[in-house]
Amino acid sequence: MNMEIDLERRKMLKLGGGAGLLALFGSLGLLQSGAALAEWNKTAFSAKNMDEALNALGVIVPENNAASIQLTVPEIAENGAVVPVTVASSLPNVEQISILVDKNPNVLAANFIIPAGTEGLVTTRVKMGQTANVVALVKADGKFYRVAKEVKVTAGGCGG
Amino acid sequence: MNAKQIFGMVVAASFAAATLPAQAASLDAKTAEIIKRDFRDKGIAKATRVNQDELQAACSKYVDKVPTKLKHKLEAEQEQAVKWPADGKYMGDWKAGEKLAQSGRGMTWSDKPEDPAGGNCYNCHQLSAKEIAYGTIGPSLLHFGKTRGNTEEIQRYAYGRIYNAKAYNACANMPRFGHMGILSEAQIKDLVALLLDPESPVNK
Amino acid sequence: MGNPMKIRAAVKDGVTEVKVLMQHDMETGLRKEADGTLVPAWFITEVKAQHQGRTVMEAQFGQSISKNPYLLFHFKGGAAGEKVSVSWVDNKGDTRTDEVTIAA
Amino acid sequence: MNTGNVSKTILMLALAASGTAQAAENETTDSDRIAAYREMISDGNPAEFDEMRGEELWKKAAGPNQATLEKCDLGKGPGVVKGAYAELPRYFKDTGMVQDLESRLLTCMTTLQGRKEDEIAAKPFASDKKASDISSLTTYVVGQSKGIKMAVSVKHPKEKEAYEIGKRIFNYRAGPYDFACSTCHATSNVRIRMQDLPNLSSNKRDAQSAYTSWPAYRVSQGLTRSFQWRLNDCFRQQRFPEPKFASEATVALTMFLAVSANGAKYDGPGLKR
Repeated sequence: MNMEIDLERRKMLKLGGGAGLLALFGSLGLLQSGAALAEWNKTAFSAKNMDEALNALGVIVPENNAASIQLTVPEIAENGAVVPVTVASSLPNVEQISILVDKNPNVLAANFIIPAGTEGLVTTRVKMGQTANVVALVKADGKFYRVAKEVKVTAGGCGG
Repeated sequence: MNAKQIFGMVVAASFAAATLPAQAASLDAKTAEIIKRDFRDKGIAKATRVNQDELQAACSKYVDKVPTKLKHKLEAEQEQAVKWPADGKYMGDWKAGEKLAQSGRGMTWSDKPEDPAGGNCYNCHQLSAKEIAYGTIGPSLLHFGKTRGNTEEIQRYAYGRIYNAKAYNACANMPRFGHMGILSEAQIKDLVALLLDPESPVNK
Repeated sequence: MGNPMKIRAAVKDGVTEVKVLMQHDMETGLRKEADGTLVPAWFITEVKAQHQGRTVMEAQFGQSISKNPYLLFHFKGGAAGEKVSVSWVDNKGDTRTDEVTIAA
Repeated sequence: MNTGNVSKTILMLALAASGTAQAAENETTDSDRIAAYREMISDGNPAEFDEMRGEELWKKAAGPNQATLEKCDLGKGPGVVKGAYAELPRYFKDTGMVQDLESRLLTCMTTLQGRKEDEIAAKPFASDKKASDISSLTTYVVGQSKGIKMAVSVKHPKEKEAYEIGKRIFNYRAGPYDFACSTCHATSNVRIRMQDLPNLSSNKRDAQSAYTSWPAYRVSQGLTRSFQWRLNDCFRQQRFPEPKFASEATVALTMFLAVSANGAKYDGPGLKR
């Protein structure tokens, strides 16, 4: 890493939070014209309950839509530290996919901004403090859709 | 081929065959020696814990299939050592019992001396229908009281079984919770209540 | 600078599958050390993947993403031999960029 | 982390999914559900990072002698790492002992690098969420046996003896709970809480799949754990005192378990809950 970027980093550290990657990618020359990077949504990621999180994401009333969103989660997770989540949507023009866990201290786990040409499919892994609902929120053609599934987080074996 | 090599081959061949009684005895002795040397104190788990009592030694030697005569002798000895509650009461509080049953803690080197041991019950048994994370090393105890009733005889049996499972089956997998000082009299009573109280989730 | 990622990319029937495994502790800010002190929040906030200079995925992470984050996605196009690059930045400003060649 | 078969991944995820038609048709047991969970996390194993760390350590000059471990003889000749783990533990002529991987690494680190055995053995496992050097080295070495059939020898009298002693340790009941390894690991199709317990003494398939999936990344701990650690933590839960690191007792027990896994392809480092 060269001096220039280090400087950028220091600036970024002062700024803190959301503008970080924007500045970094700018400095790395990774940012293309017209490919504006969305800012890290601090309000949404700090939300302590589902309503707050949905509000911060700009969701008015999400439509429940189990048919066009496939949310794949384990029925039982042996360990809450790693719960695999796959969201796949057959809706046209998927713009954004969010993963939320209703009983986590911070409800919003991840937000994916899907550019044109990228499929409406993501897999990631989330932490879960206890048995809770995992919610997949999909934004397609400007409208929000959601689906939820419960994941049971079980007590470990003999403790190890 | 020299004599040493031939000797080596003979030794190897004899080892490859099933171990003979004399060899087995010497391997037993060597195993005991290695175990005594290679385990050390850590936290509350002192090295002396590897020293076996007569029952543990017999169950190890015969891999839990102790000859009948010895088995009965061991069981009788264990039964004699059971300390029954002085007040003649066997039932405590099932709610406290359920908490104990859930806890798998206690007596490991990472447990602190002041940490109370749990009952470890769900590790091996199904109890309340609500708890899906139960083990199957032991039999299901769901509806234990519902199917057996709540007579004093059943209460005494449940108490004894928890206090010292080996009094009933010398090489049972279940620990001797009372005999080894893992649980107190009051705690065992709470577990008896969990099994037998009609209000307990075990009997719902 | 952060630790290296493991990235795999492979194209099949005109769709490129990308799998990324990042090395990061993803501290929630809620975990306590054995002595009771709170471990401060330290987690990846943003991830961006590019193919030939075009953004193909942008992810924003919160504290609920698991340690050593995993991400899988598919984009149309991409050919064997072309590059996919992935960058992340965390809430302390630490960053990492790695690149991989698309396999057939 | 295999890449490629997109449709297979989706199908697998669909099968594992809760509430899918496929799953509902047959009765799904909790063990099936746990198996589905494990399948879903099996891709993208962070143990790969520990393998990378271990490889760097293997090739890095260290210790008072400033030597690398590239001349370490793991049984297949100095410097041969490929396939070495699939034949360990084994008898080593130079030390006159049967050694498992970690015991042998200790030998190499002391003889080649001049490091002190006591210092390495004092903290052999990860602590404060950081991997130990010997543990990462182990992860690297085992990774070089992936896909290779387990072929642990009991031809040498000392190897046979270690196996016999290991079997006896497996059945050795002691401590306040009267537990032996066999208390939990000598019956098929049982579980502790929700975790299936492999039958390591009389079920070849169980013994093979258990042994060949360690060392493993433990997601609950966020660390890659070695086989010595696996045994150490079993003894902890057996309410035993602590086995000394890479001691004869642990090597003998490893010998018993490794021989029971013979014939299976080594498949680690694994990924566990």
